[in-house]
Amino acid sequence: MKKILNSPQDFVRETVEGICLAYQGQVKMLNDDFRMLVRADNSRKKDKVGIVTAGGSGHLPVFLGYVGEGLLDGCAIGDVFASPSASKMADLIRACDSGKGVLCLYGNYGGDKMNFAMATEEVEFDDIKTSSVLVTDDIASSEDFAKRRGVAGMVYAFKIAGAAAELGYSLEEVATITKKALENIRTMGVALSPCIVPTVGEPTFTVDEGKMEIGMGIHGEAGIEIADIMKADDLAQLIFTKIDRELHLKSEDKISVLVNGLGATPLEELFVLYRKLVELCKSKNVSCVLPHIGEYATSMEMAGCSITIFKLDDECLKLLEYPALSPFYTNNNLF
Amino acid sequence: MKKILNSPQDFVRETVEGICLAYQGQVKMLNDDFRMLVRADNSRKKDKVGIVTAGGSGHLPVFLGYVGEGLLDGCAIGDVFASPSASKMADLIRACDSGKGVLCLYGNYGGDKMNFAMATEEVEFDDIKTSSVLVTDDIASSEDFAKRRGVAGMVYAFKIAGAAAELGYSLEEVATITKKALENIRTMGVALSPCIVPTVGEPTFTVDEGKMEIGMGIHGEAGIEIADIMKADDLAQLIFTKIDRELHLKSEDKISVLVNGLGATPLEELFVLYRKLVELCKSKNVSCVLPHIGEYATSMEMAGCSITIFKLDDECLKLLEYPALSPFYTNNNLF
Amino acid sequence: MKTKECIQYFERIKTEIHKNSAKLVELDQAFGDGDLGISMDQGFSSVVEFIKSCEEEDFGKYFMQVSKTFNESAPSSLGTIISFGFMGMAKSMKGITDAKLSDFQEAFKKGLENIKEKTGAKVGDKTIIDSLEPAVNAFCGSGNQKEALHFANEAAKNGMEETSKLIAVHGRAAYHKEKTLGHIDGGAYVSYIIFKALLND
Amino acid sequence: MKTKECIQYFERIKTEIHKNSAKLVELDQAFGDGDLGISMDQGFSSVVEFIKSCEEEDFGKYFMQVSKTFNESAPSSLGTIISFGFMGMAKSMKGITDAKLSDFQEAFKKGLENIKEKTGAKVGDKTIIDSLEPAVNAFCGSGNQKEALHFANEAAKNGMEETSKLIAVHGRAAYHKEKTLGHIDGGAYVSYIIFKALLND
Ligand SMILES: Nc1ncnc2c1ncn2[C@@H]1O[C@H](COP(=O)(O)OP(=O)(O)O)[C@@H](O)[C@H]1O
Ligand SMILES: Nc1ncnc2c1ncn2[C@@H]1O[C@H](COP(=O)(O)OP(=O)(O)O)[C@@H](O)[C@H]1O
Ligand SMILES: [Mg+2]
Ligand SMILES: [Mg+2]
Ligand SMILES: [Mg+2]
Ligand SMILES: [Mg+2]
Repeated sequence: MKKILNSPQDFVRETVEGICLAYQGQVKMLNDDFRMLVRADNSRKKDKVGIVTAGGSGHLPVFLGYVGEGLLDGCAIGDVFASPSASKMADLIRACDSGKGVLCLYGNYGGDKMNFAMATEEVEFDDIKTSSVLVTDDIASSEDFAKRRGVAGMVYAFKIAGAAAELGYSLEEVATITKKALENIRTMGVALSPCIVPTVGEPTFTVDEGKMEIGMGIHGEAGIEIADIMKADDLAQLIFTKIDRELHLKSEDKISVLVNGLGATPLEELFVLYRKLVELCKSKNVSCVLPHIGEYATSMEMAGCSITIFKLDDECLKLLEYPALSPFYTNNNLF
Repeated sequence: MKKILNSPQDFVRETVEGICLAYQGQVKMLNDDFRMLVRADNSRKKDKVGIVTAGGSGHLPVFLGYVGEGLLDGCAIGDVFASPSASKMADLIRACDSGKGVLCLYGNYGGDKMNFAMATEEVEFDDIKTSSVLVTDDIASSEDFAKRRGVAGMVYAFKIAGAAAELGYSLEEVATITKKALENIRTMGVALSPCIVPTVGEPTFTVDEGKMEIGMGIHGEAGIEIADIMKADDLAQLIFTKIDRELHLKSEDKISVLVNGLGATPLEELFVLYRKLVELCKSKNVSCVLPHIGEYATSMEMAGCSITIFKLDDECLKLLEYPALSPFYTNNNLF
Repeated sequence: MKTKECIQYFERIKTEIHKNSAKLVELDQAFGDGDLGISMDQGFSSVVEFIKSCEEEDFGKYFMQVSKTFNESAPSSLGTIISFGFMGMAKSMKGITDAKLSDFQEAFKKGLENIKEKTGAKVGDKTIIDSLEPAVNAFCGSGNQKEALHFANEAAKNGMEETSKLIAVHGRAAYHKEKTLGHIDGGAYVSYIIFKALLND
Repeated sequence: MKTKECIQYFERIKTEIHKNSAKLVELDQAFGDGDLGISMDQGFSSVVEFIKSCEEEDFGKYFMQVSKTFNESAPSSLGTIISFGFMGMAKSMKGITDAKLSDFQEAFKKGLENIKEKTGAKVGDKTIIDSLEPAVNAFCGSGNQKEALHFANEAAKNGMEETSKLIAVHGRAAYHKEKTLGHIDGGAYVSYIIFKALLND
């Protein structure tokens, strides 16, 4: 296991401690518990809808990295690739409510869903309004939109919800615009090599030399098919076509593209993909704005990438451009 | 070869084309040549000292990623891990001179050095003043400071030089403060797995399972020793001690730490290292400000990391904090 | 029966789960993420740890705390599903300090109901329900504890085995649809282990 | 001799370099980055490509363009060092359109000098100089071209072989210090190949 860590059991705690030491002015643990992260100014919080998420560790900058201005108010994390418990989520929701309610925005995974169900039921007793929006952007995971997994597209969802809340949208309005955004967000990825959950110590799956797994999930969930490694341009074309089949991009549409590295794939390669995507868009007279290219949602040291396309209307574009600032994310240098 | 690219020969060009398409408003090729990148506003450039660098591809965000406000004015790149030619450097220097001269700031590698020597001689004919500062921060590469390789510490050097130029320092002053900064910057790294130069197609070195190479260079130059993979805390301690032996950190000193991922190492692990480094600093009453944790200087898909320590005086701290903005780097979300 | 007397039952479940941990990992690896053995191990050992020092006499509050403890240490899908079960039991046993068999039978029903309500899963969906529902029904079919557990055990086993003929529609396994045919569901196997441990034959 | 007649010499060097490309990679891999065969291949084939369509008759301007072409396509350490060599030759042959042996002898000396000035390397440092300097000296030791090239070839070979007794102090190999003993320097080997190709025995 080629990892730099102390004991696998301490990995998540030590990661969060490192983050809190690095960005003291910006984030902190809630109740000194490393499983919940909130903004450093959480105690004098703004009069706005709270936005929280939760999920497994091992995906930095997802989830912790998006706690910040114009983004998330808080985040609960579990062990690597595992949900946190309902009580952490409930504590987090309480801490992020300013009276206007809290949006629970998270990926469509069994553990996270069940725990959020338990947590939201729990905070109801305290008269905290919540609304839940599930991210289901991974087109490779199911034909049925509602059954799809949430992957990198959640970064756009965090951005939209965070900006809407900042702009004073009500809980219902934040939920509505986030859902509308998600209806126009699609992702598909490929994995080239596995990753290792520290407590397991060995890869939970393999991808043979010369092969790539198309549509593999960010925890190694099986994809659509195992194919020979293809050229970057062919891969971009393949994913673009699959996504376009659902988003129906047409002349004069505006999109934002997220070319996301899963962990071990060099940044250079992501730009080779982006180059082709722009070419494909040009041929349809679709314009690309505010691209996000880099590691936004990882699976530790997995090699591979995902491509997310976000079809923008005026409202979503405005929200995407709205300032956002966390130690791991800002859009002020992207345009 | 688990890479997402088209032909290895087109890799660098297509990467740069992708970057230029993504960040049109910010950077562009010089003379439509993908081997030279300048700021988009290069034609109406500010009356200030120009800062340029050059080096091999495969290290993103180094070098291209640091062309931006308060950073570099231009950058020339060669093939993966290879210097660009002198004529590109010369064209770049000419394009980045506003009459106040140009600082050539680059890593201490044979090819880059020889080519810059040829280029600066060439632009002398055009009466362009240049000054050259070599980055030699890798303590593992030689006992002799002047013979050391330049690695991740060059990111701090770019930041300092860029800010100084922006603040109106003269060429001599920019060179002096950058050298002073570099005297207080030290780096050491470890590699856990190799990387593959696309045109070569297979790893040029190997690191056995369970082993790490301490002090390995960013192109796979042999390190000090091959050791068993150690705990993160021990690794942090080892590197901190080696660096401290040269920087002589003492009570009330201020430092900035750059924990840099080489490519395949998850962000989580870098924070585990940072956590320990802060602990080590606390025990010496040294304070850590403005940490840089992430992938700042990579070797494609190499697994491993480097730790850079920058001992700050008031001037360097001010310059480090000075705003900087490129598509790949900003410090406005770091404090 | 007092709350204190529950320890032996939980101990038995914990031991049996631990023995089968590798088997559960294997079952979950087929179409899930392979953590089932680990999370169940964690969940039940934390519960045993907790109840050893728990002085609560009210079965309602007792199971509520068991539910929380289990969820805290095993917040995976099945971990949370089982916590929903304990929560249902807690609601049903509120105020009871000396429980009869019929109290437990009622509690098991309520636990099952809560799980079904929260997950939306029903018999035939290839989940823990396929073993749990027949087991709970069988458990309620006798006034004699030994016999009730014996029936439950058998029903749990049959239900578990039946899952190999089903297609998954919930959880990670649902992504694999028809491919899940011929494989036993890990959650159903957990239910089988629990009833086997309770019977302690 | 006219500039046009240089083509055959460059063709021979290009061919010989190409034949030895794997050998050069191997030598450079020991203590360098292993690109020597590739960059030399690129450099000399670009030069051959270029001079085929080059109408320049002034040897000074001709070698200046050769230097630029070589550096553009092979901007590695040794590529740039060789470009410095061509540049020295260019300065020495400015204005000459019909070159005699003595002109070339002078040009080789100036090329060597320029390399030494720019790199700071000298004989004994385990670089190309260890083969190039004795070769250039030998080349200047006869008024007969065939004989001059023969001497040069021998000196280049000896100098190349001698590098295995030396410790590297320049370039990437310098990081390895004593470990470089026993290995032949890749740059010196390139010099040997060049003179071997020029002799064309
Ligand atoms: N929606 C659901 N309803 C009922 N049972 C479910 C549901 N989702 C998962 N399960 C059960 O949980 C088991 C998987 O549990 P677990 O390994 O904890 O899931 P994960 O690791 O995906 O969170 C399945 O075998 C199935 O029996
Ligand atoms: N400073 C120097 N002076 C003279 N020769 C040098 C110097 N540095 C390198 N060389 C020569 O160049 C050869 C390596 O060339 P090359 O592979 O192009 O280097 P790199 O790949 O490191 O840029 C060495 O074998 C040596 O002969
Ligand atoms: Mg799981
Ligand atoms: Mg090289
Ligand atoms: Mg599982
Ligand atoms: Mg080399």
